[in-house]
Amino acid sequence: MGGNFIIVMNIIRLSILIILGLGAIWFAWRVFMTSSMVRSALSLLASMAILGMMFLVMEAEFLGVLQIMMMATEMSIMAIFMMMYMMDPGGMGNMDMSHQKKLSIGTSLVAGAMVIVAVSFSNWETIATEVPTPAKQNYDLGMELMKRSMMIFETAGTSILVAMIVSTATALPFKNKKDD
Amino acid sequence: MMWMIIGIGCLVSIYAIVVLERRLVYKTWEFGYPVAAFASYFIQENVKPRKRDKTFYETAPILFITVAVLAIGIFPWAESSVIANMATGALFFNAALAYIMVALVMAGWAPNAVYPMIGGWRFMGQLIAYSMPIVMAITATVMRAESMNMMAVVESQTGLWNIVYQPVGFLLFYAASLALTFLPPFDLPNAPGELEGGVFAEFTGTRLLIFRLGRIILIFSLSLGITHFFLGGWAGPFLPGYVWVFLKTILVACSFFVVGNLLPRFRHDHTLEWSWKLATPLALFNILWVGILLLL
Amino acid sequence: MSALQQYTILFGMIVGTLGFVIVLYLLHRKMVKMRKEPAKDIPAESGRLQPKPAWGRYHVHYYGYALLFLAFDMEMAYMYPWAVIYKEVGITALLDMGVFLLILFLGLLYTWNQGGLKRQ
Amino acid sequence: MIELIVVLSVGAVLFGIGIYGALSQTNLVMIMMGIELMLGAAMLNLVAFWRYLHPEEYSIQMFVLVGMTVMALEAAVGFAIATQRFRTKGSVEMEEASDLKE
Repeated sequence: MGGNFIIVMNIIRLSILIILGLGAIWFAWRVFMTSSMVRSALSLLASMAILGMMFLVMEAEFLGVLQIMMMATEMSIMAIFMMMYMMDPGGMGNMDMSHQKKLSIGTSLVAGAMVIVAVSFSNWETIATEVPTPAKQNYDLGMELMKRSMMIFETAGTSILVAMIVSTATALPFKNKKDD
Repeated sequence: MMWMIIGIGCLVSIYAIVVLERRLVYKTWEFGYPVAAFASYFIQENVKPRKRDKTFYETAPILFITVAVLAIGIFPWAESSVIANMATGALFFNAALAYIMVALVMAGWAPNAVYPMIGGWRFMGQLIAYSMPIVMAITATVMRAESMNMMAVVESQTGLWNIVYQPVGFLLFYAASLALTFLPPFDLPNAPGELEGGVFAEFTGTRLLIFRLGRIILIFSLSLGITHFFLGGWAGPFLPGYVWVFLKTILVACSFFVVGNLLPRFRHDHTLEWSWKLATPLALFNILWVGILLLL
Repeated sequence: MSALQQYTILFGMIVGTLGFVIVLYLLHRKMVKMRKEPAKDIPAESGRLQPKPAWGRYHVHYYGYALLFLAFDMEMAYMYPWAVIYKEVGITALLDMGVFLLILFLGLLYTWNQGGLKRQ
Repeated sequence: MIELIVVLSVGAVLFGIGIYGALSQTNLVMIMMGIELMLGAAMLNLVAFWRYLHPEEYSIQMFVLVGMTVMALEAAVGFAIATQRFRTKGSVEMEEASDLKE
């Protein structure tokens, strides 16, 4: 009875993964197929949130919830920047905003097909069936952060600082000393 | 049996919050007001604006109410009854509430009208303001509990509630939740009297009903959040745990309305300035404070 | 309860809310008839007609904050796992996170100094 | 085994769509959307490798965190560049940006 139950659970999980994956692909495709800017930003958000749900199905709880949360703010900020710079953000005029179509379709097809072929013909040795519980994952990730990956963590801090300084210095208008 | 009591308790406290809002904001006792308001929105016609974005127009109210309900799901009601005992509960609460902003931006964009759009982008600015304080305040409570699980957060407060342990964090979380539920003094996204209702201006009938209901549930879940993160959750003498949870939640919701009536409205750029120049350094200070207290 | 069961319960809550909304919409459609009147569906604009669609370019005055927020936001990805183990690791963790937050705070100070923290 | 292959294939298709977007769009912000899609696909693959091959290796989860950071930072710097180009040229179309070559 136990064996049957596990097999049924596996089939259900596989089908959920397939459905979520198809959803992510559909929304990712919609991003470039619409001329309304807020629509394409929010389609990207939907695609990324579905990726987060796939992380949850794969039992990486912290990463999944974090992905779902981060992308909400990031993609909405993307939407406001689109609003600021586009000629026609509502897509009322149905402008075509693409170029070098053949080249890009060809490249993407070749790249995707190569990866899929590589994935399906490589030899994945042993597949893990059990993963640590989410609470243990949080604990171990924290330990990893403090012990082995500490330099990575601090480097991430400095790169965030660099990005802040670069974006501030680039984006803001020049400060006029006389106005102060 | 237990779950029946909790479900009825939720409905009763949501009803009580609406009645008390009537009392505290408009100074009248109207015990039938929630039913009357529900019926009056329900029999309204659904007038839809002319050139709308159909998908967003339908999605926005549903997304709004869904995430407000989801945020309730992770909170414990008594020692052992919790709907979903997630190990990442505190972060999940945050993640669900980030989608309130997405729903409002959608609602602002969809009707192709000027007032809702300005309201939506304003709420986006408000998110940039309240997000950092709320996250850092939650982090400080997580530090004390050594776990992101809500049960652990509540259990860590036996003896000393977090409101005493980290008062700065409580103040920041309180102000941020006022901004998140866009109650006054942070009610710029739907600014009655300035933007004609802002993001809700073009929604009528059942969709507006869903928005109003979602807003009440949002206030309820935020009060529940304050109760669990800072006021000790189910802890309290004599009465059973869930009674304390509901009592504290209703009290916190009432204090929202009282505080909102006392303060003048903030302009959205002032909210941003105060948040980044004062609240974010204070939140960092709060984390340092908790860190030093924990090591002593 | 395992983690996957909890996600199932949360998903059930989503489905329940959706069901409630859909039932409400269906009841409304059955019970309330919409009367046809000309120009009922024009967006509200304080009595004047809209000259052009609202979906145009819009200057968001807080973009300085938005840029800062995008980068500053990432700090919490590292902060939550750190907070979980903070008490156990002790003073090392305090110093590590202190350095990290100090670095980020420098960025905030720089933006403040350059005038990013105001309405553009 | 089959779950791993399904997830990796989803990642591959997303990567392909990302390449298509990054190459074919003329607008800077849209190009960044393509890049974000590619990074998202990479993160999906990393999580799949963690789940099905090495559940005990937490450096993979660390890698995903770094990937998310890269995504946010790329967005911030990209928007800053877009703001500057919009201020000086009045548009963010990349076909008009050939003056950057000189």
